[in-house]
Amino acid sequence: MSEQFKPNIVAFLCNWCTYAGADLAGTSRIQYPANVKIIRVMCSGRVNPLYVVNALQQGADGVLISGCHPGDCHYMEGNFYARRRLKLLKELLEFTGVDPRRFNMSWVSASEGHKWKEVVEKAVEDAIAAGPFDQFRRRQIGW
Amino acid sequence: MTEKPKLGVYICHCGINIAATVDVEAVTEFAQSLPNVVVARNYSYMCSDPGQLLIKDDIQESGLNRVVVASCSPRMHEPTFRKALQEAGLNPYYLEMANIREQDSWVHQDREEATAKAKELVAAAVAKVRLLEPLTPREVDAEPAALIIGAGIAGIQAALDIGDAGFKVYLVEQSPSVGGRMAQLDKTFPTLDCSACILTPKMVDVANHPNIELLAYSEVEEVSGFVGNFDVKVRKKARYVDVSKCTGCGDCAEACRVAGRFPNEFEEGMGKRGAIYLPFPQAVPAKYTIDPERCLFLTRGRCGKSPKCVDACQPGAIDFEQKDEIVTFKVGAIIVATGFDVFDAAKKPEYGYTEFPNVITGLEMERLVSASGPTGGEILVDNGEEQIVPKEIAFIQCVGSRDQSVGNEYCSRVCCMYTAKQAHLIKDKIPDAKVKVYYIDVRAFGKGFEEFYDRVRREGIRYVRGNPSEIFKRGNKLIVKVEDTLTATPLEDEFDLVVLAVGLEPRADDRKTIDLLRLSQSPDRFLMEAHPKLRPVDTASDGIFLAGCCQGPKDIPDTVAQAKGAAASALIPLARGKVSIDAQVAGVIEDTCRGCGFCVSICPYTAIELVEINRMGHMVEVARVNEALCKGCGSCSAGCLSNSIQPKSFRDRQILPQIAALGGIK
Amino acid sequence: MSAMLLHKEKWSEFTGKLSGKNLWAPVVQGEMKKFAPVAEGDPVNLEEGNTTVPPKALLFPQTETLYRFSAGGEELELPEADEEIILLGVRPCDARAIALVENLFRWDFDDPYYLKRRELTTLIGLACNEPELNCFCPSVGGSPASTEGLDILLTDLGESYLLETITDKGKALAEECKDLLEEAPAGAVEQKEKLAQDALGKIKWSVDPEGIPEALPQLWEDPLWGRVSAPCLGCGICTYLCPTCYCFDIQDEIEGSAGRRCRMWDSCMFAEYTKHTSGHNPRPTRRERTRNRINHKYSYFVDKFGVIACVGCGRCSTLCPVNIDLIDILRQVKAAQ
Amino acid sequence: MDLNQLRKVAAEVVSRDDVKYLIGWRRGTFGYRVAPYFVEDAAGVDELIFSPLCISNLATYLTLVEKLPVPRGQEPDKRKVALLVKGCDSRAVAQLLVEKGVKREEIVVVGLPCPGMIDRDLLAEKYPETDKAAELRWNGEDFLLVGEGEDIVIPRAEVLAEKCRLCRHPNPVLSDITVGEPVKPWAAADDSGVAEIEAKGAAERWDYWEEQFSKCVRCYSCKSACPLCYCEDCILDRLDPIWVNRAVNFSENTAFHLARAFHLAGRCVECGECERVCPAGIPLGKLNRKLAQTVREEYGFEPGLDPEAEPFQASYKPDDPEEFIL
Repeated sequence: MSEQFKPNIVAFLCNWCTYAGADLAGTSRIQYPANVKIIRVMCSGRVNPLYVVNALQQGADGVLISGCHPGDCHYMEGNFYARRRLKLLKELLEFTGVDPRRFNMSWVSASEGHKWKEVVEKAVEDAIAAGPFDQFRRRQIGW
Repeated sequence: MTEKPKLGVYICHCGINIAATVDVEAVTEFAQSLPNVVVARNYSYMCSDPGQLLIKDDIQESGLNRVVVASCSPRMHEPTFRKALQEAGLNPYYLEMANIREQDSWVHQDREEATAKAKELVAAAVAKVRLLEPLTPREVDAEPAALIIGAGIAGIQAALDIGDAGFKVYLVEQSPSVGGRMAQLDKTFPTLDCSACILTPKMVDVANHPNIELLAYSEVEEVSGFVGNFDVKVRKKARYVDVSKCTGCGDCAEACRVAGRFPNEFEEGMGKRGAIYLPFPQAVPAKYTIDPERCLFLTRGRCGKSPKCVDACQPGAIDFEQKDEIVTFKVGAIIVATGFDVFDAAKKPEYGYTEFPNVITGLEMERLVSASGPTGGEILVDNGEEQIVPKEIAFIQCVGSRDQSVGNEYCSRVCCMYTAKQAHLIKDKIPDAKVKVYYIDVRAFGKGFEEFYDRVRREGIRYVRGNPSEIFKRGNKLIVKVEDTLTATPLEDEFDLVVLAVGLEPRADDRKTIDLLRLSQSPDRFLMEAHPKLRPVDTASDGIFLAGCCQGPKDIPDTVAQAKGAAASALIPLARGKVSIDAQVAGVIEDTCRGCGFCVSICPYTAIELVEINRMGHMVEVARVNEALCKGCGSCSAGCLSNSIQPKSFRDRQILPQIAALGGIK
Repeated sequence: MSAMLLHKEKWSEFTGKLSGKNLWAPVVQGEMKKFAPVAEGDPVNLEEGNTTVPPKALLFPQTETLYRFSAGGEELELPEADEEIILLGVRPCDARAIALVENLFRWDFDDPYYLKRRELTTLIGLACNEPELNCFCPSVGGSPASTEGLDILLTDLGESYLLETITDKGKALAEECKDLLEEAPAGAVEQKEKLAQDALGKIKWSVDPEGIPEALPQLWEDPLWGRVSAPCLGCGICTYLCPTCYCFDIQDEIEGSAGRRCRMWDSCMFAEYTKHTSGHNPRPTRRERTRNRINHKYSYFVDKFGVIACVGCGRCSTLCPVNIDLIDILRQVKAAQ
Repeated sequence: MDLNQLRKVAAEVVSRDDVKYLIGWRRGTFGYRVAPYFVEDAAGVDELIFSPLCISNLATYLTLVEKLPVPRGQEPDKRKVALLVKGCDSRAVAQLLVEKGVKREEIVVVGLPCPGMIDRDLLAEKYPETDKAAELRWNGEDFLLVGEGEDIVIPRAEVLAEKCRLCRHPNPVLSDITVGEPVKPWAAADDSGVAEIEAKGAAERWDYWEEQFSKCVRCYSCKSACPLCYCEDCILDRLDPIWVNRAVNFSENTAFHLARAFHLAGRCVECGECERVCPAGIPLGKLNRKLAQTVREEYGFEPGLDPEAEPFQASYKPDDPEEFIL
């Protein structure tokens, strides 16, 4: 099954660094797997950690959050808040038995098109290893 | 508000950029099936006039009230399509874009996968756009003044342009004099104009310009606010000289107990200065400065019976009590023109720069050939035994450029030409000199460059294609070990002088500027422009512009051109007198706000405060956003337990449906 | 009513036989006892009193899809008919509650969902020989061996169960199991009567509801409501876990362009229960909500259906985290009268 | 515990003009029950108790009591609320102060050093509850069940509540008046409950919580009883947007519990009320304590100790852990 399995990964990227980095990867024609679908937010600090829970519930097999490197946040501090909050969420998910490979977070700057590719590849690889996350699906609820 | 959403979805082919990988017909058909979608079309170039017209016509004829454009990155064309909506009478914020080029067709090859992904991205945009709200950008007054950081040729030119346009300029320069790197140069390529002759008048102009306030020997300490309304704090460092009294006569420098003891930065360490000094004779302002780290009185508390400079100074300008002074002001725009550092040749130990006094850098060569330089323009070098006039001279190109081993992948753009110029100047001064240039490629791409390169070669300068591997000493000669790659001949050539054509690097203190203004860096570590082609002088932050080599290596004409461009851009808010505040700011839902103040703690812009309101007869505190200060980052929102503070266009109720759509819920 | 005997050594066979017909019985899951499907040989817990969640949840599920719909679709998709279900080990109070609640679902409108399920359900009760600490069924018209609402009543006689069929449905089921049953010997019924009588004597709490339905409207503004509701946390324990509470909310759950309309338990103890769109809440505090809970059970329901909507199971008092005790409230009501 | 002294202090407090009422405990109606008790006048103090059964956290009522609309022309009642707090309860008060859930001038805090509380379920297993309200006392290290005939000594270890085994702050961290002598903090036990789960594999952990969350009936008692869950309009109840559907099933229950635990990360003071009140016996405290442990061990922060502290999730340090970031 895992050979067939194409995980669905929802990514939240900050507008200024990683989204721009992903655009750069595009401009540079860097090829990477098509499983990661991006939601643009202005700052990684905007990502409510409960989005991760929601994404997993609504059909994602993995979630990726990426923002500016520490110190490079366009809004000065947003990524620091994101880091603290998402660490807590990660701990909580792990504690409740969610495969830690379903959640990845990275710092990718606007110039790191290659790093973005690597991060995507890692997230996809991880999600494949973790397998489909059907147990938690809202959709799986029958009548 | 509760009008039923009527969506138009437009899928761009972008020529074949998208259409070659994404089945745009299939995506269009899919979009048509999504709820509330009234029109779905695809077109070769949505951003073109006819493309935009499609949208405008549909808005007017089919009564569309929401638009999704699936095309390139919103970072590229969001403003374009917003404008199209506006022109058709629709609120510009009723737009959502699906990035199916940079983040889909360009990064995937499998047509099926790329098409499937495009569908999901479109579905997510459709899910979000239905819930978007109309927004109106607000306008606030712009402060009719500009801050320019760095007074090299870029900063000087920008300051003059803005000042001439009639606006106040604060020109801040870290060192005691304006002029920057250009002041250190002798002649400029390819015209061989005297650098000082063309620069000095401009230096004087900035000092005398009624609209320009020159803050030399000063550093920007803090910048807050936003385009049109930056608050700036500058530290004017103490010169220990009262500039209103100093006449620039130089008696003090002569008298200084430690005169001539310290390397002069302006002369690249080849000349000497004392503790009180003028960096160079044409310095502007022509005021002396005491180096607090060198001055005996300032470091030890005493200097003989009394400091000699004090005794020598007739007008009594020396003031050891002087303190740093903090100046604050408001500006509407900022230009960063902080310049560059030259590559540190010590990082290429094989060239023996630190070992052999007759291995020098290009910039040192500039001082050596300059009539105002440490040798008065006479080319004299120390071969380890004696001062000689070198007869055999080598130039090595690309030192610290195009060199991954030192982390600089880029071409510094000026070294080929300054090498040719210096070779010419040597030939001029020492006609019997034999000059060889070791190069990888010669890049003579500018106006008059190729012609100049030809001329220099005709003058007998020999160009050898090869990247020297080592310089060592044999007798009193320097040996350059190199392979001539055109003839595949290993060579060991003898020289009296080797000039390393060092490249340009980002300034070591750029980090400070980056932190100060929240700028980004490109992969080459130079400051990053908003778009490499279309917004080369803008930064990602509105109202902050780049000029000169801080953005990347460039020659003087390019620097001046960019400075003029930055000045023109900075003048836009100044001349308009108003700036638009992005409408995508945070708003508070007061009914559910708990008044906990988490958002207040989080906000990096102090844009949120707690205010007391009457809630059913109880005075309670709730958060309130100052929209002029809010940048819409949304960090407050993710930290709000009751989700009562929400960035417009990025509300939870707008993002959660996106998540659902990407999760596969249509 | 006919009485038969089910020897305990036949128990496993008995449950095995019933398990083919979708058998549910009390099982212990951690600290919680609840009805769950059982197969032959699965442990069934008949020892200790009531399940935490009453068996009402099987007839009136906490979340129930009424129908599904999709945008632009003309047709509503209705749920498939449930299958038959046998509930084994239902306590008489819970069975009585099911009978009481039926009043509501048959009232101004026959609720097809509930009634269909009721029709498909066979209730096999178990008389309480050892009532629990907070039981007070006799005070509200029940008894430890009440048969109201049941199809079959079992009574533990030690070595065997006395099996009494109460309804035709019960008789039919007993008929199907007749090879596991034997004729009840003489005295078995008497023994059961005796156990029921003994059980009555073991019940600690009692309150005479006489006059309470009439008194409650008079005590509308009595300070007792402020007093008894002060510690209330406003949670849903007392109502969700009450066998006679049946309040529900109807919500649409949308997923993209499709969705379902569902009915789910609601609780009058929640602030949102009566909150209007305007923000106004006619029951703004826990005082009004507590008052409503008691009034509903002991006055409104009585007005409408002539019976108190409380079966004396004691769950609300036992499970309340802040010791809001129904008997205590009723006593205060009587005292205030 | 000298109840007379407590009652004397309480009488003084409730007699003050600027005090509306005092929230304490009184003996329950049966068994080992204890009820929160609102004392409005000095006459009411005789029923006040403080015993090893007073496990509930009264700080919850500071935000639970509804603020009714004030009729035009009238002033809201601005008198203070007094309450009795144990160590853990006082941490809830401190955290409420941090996040402005209450203001210092709105409350009078009567601190009670706490020698440890009894887990009612553990006690009832050994000595079943009866219809009589039992009296429990501290007896040196142990507890004493006051009988009609003779008293029974119950060893501390047998019935001590889990949160008390793990307690690091038995003495109130803030109070206006303290009744009784400070107790000597005992060595907090290792959190074996959390460690046990951490020792499991991911799949096993998932199965464990799947079973737990499946039991949830969404009565919201965990939310209601928590002194720090007090948004008037909880996002988990909202219909726009919907974070968690009202439907009760494993998926929604899990989302609900993850959100609840997450919202308490860096705020939870480990008073254990969520777990105590849960009728389904879901070990909710473990979720909270796991996060509290992370916050304590990896960030060196413990909420509810300093009413002036920066709210944990609304602050950061440049060198916060980030080993998990790619």
